Amino acid sequence: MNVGEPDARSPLYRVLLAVVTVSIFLGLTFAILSLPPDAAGLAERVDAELAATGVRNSVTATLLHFRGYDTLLELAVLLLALIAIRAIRRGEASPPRPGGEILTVLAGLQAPAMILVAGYLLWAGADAPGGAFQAGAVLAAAGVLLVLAGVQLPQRTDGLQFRVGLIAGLAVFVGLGIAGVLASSAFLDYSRLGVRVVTLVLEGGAAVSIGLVLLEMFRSVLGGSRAPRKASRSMGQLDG
Amino acid sequence: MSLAQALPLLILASSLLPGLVIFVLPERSRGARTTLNIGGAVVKLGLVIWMVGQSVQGVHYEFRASLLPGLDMVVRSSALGLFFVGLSALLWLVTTVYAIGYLEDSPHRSRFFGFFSICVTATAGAALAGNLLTFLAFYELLTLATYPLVVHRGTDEARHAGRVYLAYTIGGGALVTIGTFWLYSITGTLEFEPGGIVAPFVDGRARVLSAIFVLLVAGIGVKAALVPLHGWLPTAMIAPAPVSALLHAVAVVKVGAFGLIRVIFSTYGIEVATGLGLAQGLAVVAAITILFGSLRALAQTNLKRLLAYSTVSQLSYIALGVSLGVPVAAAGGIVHLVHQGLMKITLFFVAGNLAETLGIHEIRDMRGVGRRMPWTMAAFTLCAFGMIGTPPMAGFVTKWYLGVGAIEAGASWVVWVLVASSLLNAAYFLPILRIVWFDDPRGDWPQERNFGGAETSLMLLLPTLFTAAAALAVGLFASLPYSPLEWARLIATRQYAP
Amino acid sequence: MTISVLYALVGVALFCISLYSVIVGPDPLRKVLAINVMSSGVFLVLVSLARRAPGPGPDPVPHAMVITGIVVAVSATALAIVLIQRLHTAGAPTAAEDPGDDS
Amino acid sequence: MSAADPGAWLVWLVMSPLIAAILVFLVPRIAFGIACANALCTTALALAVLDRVAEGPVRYALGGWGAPLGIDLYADPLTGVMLVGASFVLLATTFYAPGYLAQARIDALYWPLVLILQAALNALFLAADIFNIYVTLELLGLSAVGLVALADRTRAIAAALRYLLASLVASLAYLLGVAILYHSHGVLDLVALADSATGTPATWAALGLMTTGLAIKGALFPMHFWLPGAHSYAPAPVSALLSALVVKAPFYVLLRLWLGPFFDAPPEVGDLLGVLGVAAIIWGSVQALRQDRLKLLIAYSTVAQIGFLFLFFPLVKAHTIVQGITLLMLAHALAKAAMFLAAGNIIHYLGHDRIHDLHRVAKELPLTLAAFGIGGVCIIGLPPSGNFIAKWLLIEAAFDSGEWGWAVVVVTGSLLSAAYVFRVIGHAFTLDDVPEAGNRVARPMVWTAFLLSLVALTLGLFAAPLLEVISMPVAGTADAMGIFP
Repeated sequence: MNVGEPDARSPLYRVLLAVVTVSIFLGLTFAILSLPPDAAGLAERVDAELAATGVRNSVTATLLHFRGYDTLLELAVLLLALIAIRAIRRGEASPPRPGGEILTVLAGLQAPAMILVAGYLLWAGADAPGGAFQAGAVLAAAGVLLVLAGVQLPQRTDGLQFRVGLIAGLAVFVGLGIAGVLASSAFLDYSRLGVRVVTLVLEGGAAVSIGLVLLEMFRSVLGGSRAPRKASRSMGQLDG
Repeated sequence: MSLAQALPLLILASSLLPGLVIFVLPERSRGARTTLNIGGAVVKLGLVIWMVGQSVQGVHYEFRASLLPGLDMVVRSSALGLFFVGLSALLWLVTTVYAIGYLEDSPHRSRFFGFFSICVTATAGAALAGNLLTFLAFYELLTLATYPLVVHRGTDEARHAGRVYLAYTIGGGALVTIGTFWLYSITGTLEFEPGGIVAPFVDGRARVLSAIFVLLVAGIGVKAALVPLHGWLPTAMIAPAPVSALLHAVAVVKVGAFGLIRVIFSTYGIEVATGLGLAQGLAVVAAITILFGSLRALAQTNLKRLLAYSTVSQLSYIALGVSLGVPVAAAGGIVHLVHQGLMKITLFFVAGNLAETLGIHEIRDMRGVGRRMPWTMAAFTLCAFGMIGTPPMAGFVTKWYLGVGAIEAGASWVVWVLVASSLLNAAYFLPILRIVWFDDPRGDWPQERNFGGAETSLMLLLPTLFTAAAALAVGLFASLPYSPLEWARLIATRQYAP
Repeated sequence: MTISVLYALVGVALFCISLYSVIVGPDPLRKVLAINVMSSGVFLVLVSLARRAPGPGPDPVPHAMVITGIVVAVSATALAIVLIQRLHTAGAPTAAEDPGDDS
Repeated sequence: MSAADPGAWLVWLVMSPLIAAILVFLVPRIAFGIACANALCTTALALAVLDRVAEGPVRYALGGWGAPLGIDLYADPLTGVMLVGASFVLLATTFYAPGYLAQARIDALYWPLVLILQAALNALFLAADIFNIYVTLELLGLSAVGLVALADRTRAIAAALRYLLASLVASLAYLLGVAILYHSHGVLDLVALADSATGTPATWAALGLMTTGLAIKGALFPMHFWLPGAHSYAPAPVSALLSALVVKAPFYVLLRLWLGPFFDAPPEVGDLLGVLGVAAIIWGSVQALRQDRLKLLIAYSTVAQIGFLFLFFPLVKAHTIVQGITLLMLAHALAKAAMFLAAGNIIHYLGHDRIHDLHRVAKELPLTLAAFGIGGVCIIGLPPSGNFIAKWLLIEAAFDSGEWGWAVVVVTGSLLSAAYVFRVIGHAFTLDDVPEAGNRVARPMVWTAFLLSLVALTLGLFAAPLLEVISMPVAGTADAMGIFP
């Protein structure tokens, strides 16, 4: 399995490649040094429009409002990756690893705290650094901790509720986008929906999905995910 | 859409639609297939005759569909086009009857007749084409539709023949395509006009236009079997006899010869072609081809291969005639479309009859066959003499006009070519006639089949006799009004009209 | 040359180094790691140059892009790793397996 | 927004497949129904958009912010044609898939994956923002990889991994280019970039990075190494989608960039890309001739056909080039999809696709062979196929710009393709009709392949109106494709 076509081992090939990469580096260096010393980019425009978003943190505003469409698509990427992984694994399951007594207890104590932190990050994200992604990551981390510690999580990962959780972020984005259409005039335009609330809902949905998806990915990589085989078979019949 | 637009399309449809229906017919439904075949052929012939009749009274039929901005697909009635489409429609009817008899119970008949009909559609399309692009389109379609017929038998030999056929024709098609593109980039139009379209662009572009001419002639010359592009023709002999008849008399080589006429008369115009010295060049190539084909024919022992090389030779009379640059010769060349068609199709029918009835393929097996199959061999004899060019057969008329034209054009060397080729024709046909009529029949034929009283199946015999009679008639009554010759002379003189 | 430009150059360096090892790296897992380093390099270029914006904070748009990019990178990495795992469990393609069949 | 608002159509072209994907993921039972509904709906929308953009490009500001701060959706004739082509091919595969999936025992997760793939395609065609393009490219790439891996066989998995790694490296090169462009011009919107892009070192660095990345994703020789495996080992409907659409998407982005910000790129770069295109045509065709498996042959033919597309760059300033390339993308998409679907039927029937053992196909699967043959005839570019018109325009462009070497390349490439197409057809005409029957091929599978090939063949007859639409104000300038609203 080799991305490079010719024999990657041959020294001559390596030398040539090294020369190429170095020259790429030099070229890019030249390009970057030639950039104007100070470029405003879109910063001023962002500041100017920030008020309209009801969010004080300009990064969050960019993510959820100015470039919300990107975020929507990127939630789709997350979901997509998970679907692809499930399709590939066809659910080879490995038994949950036995965790030590203490580890289990400590993890059980720590997880709620982490979930609390996630909630805080979510709330603070509107005004300070933080937001859905950070929160989602912490959620996932909590889950990962529990899995590693051998705490039994609900194994039915193909149940409807679970799937709803997985798609929540994307669904909320699409739903609110269309709501924006109905309410005012543009897709993803929340100006008439109460931006503050919208922001929270979006962040919440995104955080939940991101946390669950990341956790699911981790468990798949562990080979820990159960039942997709059954799931895929039950799906497999529908168009048979 | 008015009738004037619809009629050309109807003529195409009359063979295309039956073909498409035949594809989906199951093998056993013979009746339906035969009805469709014959019906389609008859309808086509009727439509063509009617169109001819109307055009004589000056009605003009044309259908135009824009393909690109400034570039149309055009099918329309023109004197030359009608001349050719009439020939192909008639011969298609005959060949269909013959093919039905010939392929009585061989496999894949639906497939065969399907592609067969598409071939004829392509031929009619090429005949009625109103510009070079349309001609090119049908030219390619013809290539594709003929391929399955060549490989029809499915043997390795047949597939090899198919590969050779494609290699030649697709390559030729590519040359024509480049030439067409190039010409279009200069003239901005591709319409077929009586005087040609390139005349206004000649000054300063002589060399480019000559190059394009070479491309076009070389590309079309593949199908017209000009030496050295004739290699596919003898190889394709492997195909069933009706296909050979189609290749040699009705469709492929004829479209090639017809294409040469179109390039010289309707695209370049004879003045330009002669002015640039291109026509003369073509004439030389044609002359070489005539002699070369006859010489190769001499060496053949297999009947169909011999006929194939004789086709190579005979076809070039057409190219020779139109490239001599005088109306008389042009008329001779154009009318040879019909003459060669009738004579050669008869000869191939005969070859087919021999193969089907007695299993004869080699010439040496034909000893005394004249007594076993007198009618068939009578037809063969007539057309053999025609090929040699003895009066009053059609072939004589052609050669006479060519000779007169050559002298008019001051190219007396052509006369010697004609004489030489006639001698060669005699040299390879007369021995056959001798062993056919005067040798004692060998006791048993390879695989003899019995057809009761008749010497062979009537489905095979009648078409043969019909075409032979026609070949005799066009020679005998050449000077009557509406005879092919008169028609050809009309077309030819029109090319030279100021 | 300001500090942000220096960081950007470091990012470019990371990009090139890992490009080299992506191509020569024999083991797919190593390629995946290299690709991750590569993306870090690109992100570094994005955020560090954002610092050149006059005014209080950096230009937020590149930061948003980076966050999006990170999520994409994570998803892709997970997919790649699962594929590699599957390749390992399945072993090398066997002669019995016909590329023509069932594909 | 009312249904009459064309902007809304653009949004729905992305959202309809996305929503469908969510629903299918939640309730797998209804997958096929949802997929059909979505396919029909998007086809209608795409046709509507194509009809609308004839009057002029359409822009839609998402969230009402508007570029350069926000993200816009943008559609012009080029977009319209791509959308229509994509929706046609997807419509065909949607009806084709069930029979194939059932037989090949392929996981039903095919449906959400393919729906997201469609969303990604439409989003990419409608994107006007270079970072948004990056996201859509990733969405597209990952869904494609997932679909390839569905053919649950080691070779397929290996091909998928190779495809994924190549496409990730490519995306990162593209993204670095985006970073440099943004930091030198301070905008992401294609139009704004086209306005402000000047021949600075930064611009050329971005040109190099983005073009290379997209060329890898677009499988330009010699960066095509990932394509044959991925396209041939994938399930047949997936192969059709990949070869017909997915591989065109990065090229489409290249088109956008080169008609916009990079329009004044140094001609040497264009010539280099053209030369690589020529190499692709020759190498791909020769490899196709040497394959003994049908699907690999078709995959290599795709490598060769991509070479034709890259002839765009040396001729970028020529008059008819954009029309020609656009038409070529559409025509190749239809024809190649038909060929892969036909190959799928053959595999389904025979259980293999060894070219030397294609006996009986001509007899048992006439329509399928016809589909393959007609598709092949289109690929060769014989009239009246759309490819013929497209190649005609290419050659015209070559003659216009006086570099008719490219014209010779086009014709030679067509000859080579004729060689490998007829190599297959020749093997289908064989004597031995062994009585043993293969697996029955479901009717929809046969007819979708056949009808698709017919559409491809007759495309040339409808080309004129299509070209009317594509031809935009002053051809040969940056707004030739109406990149500027």
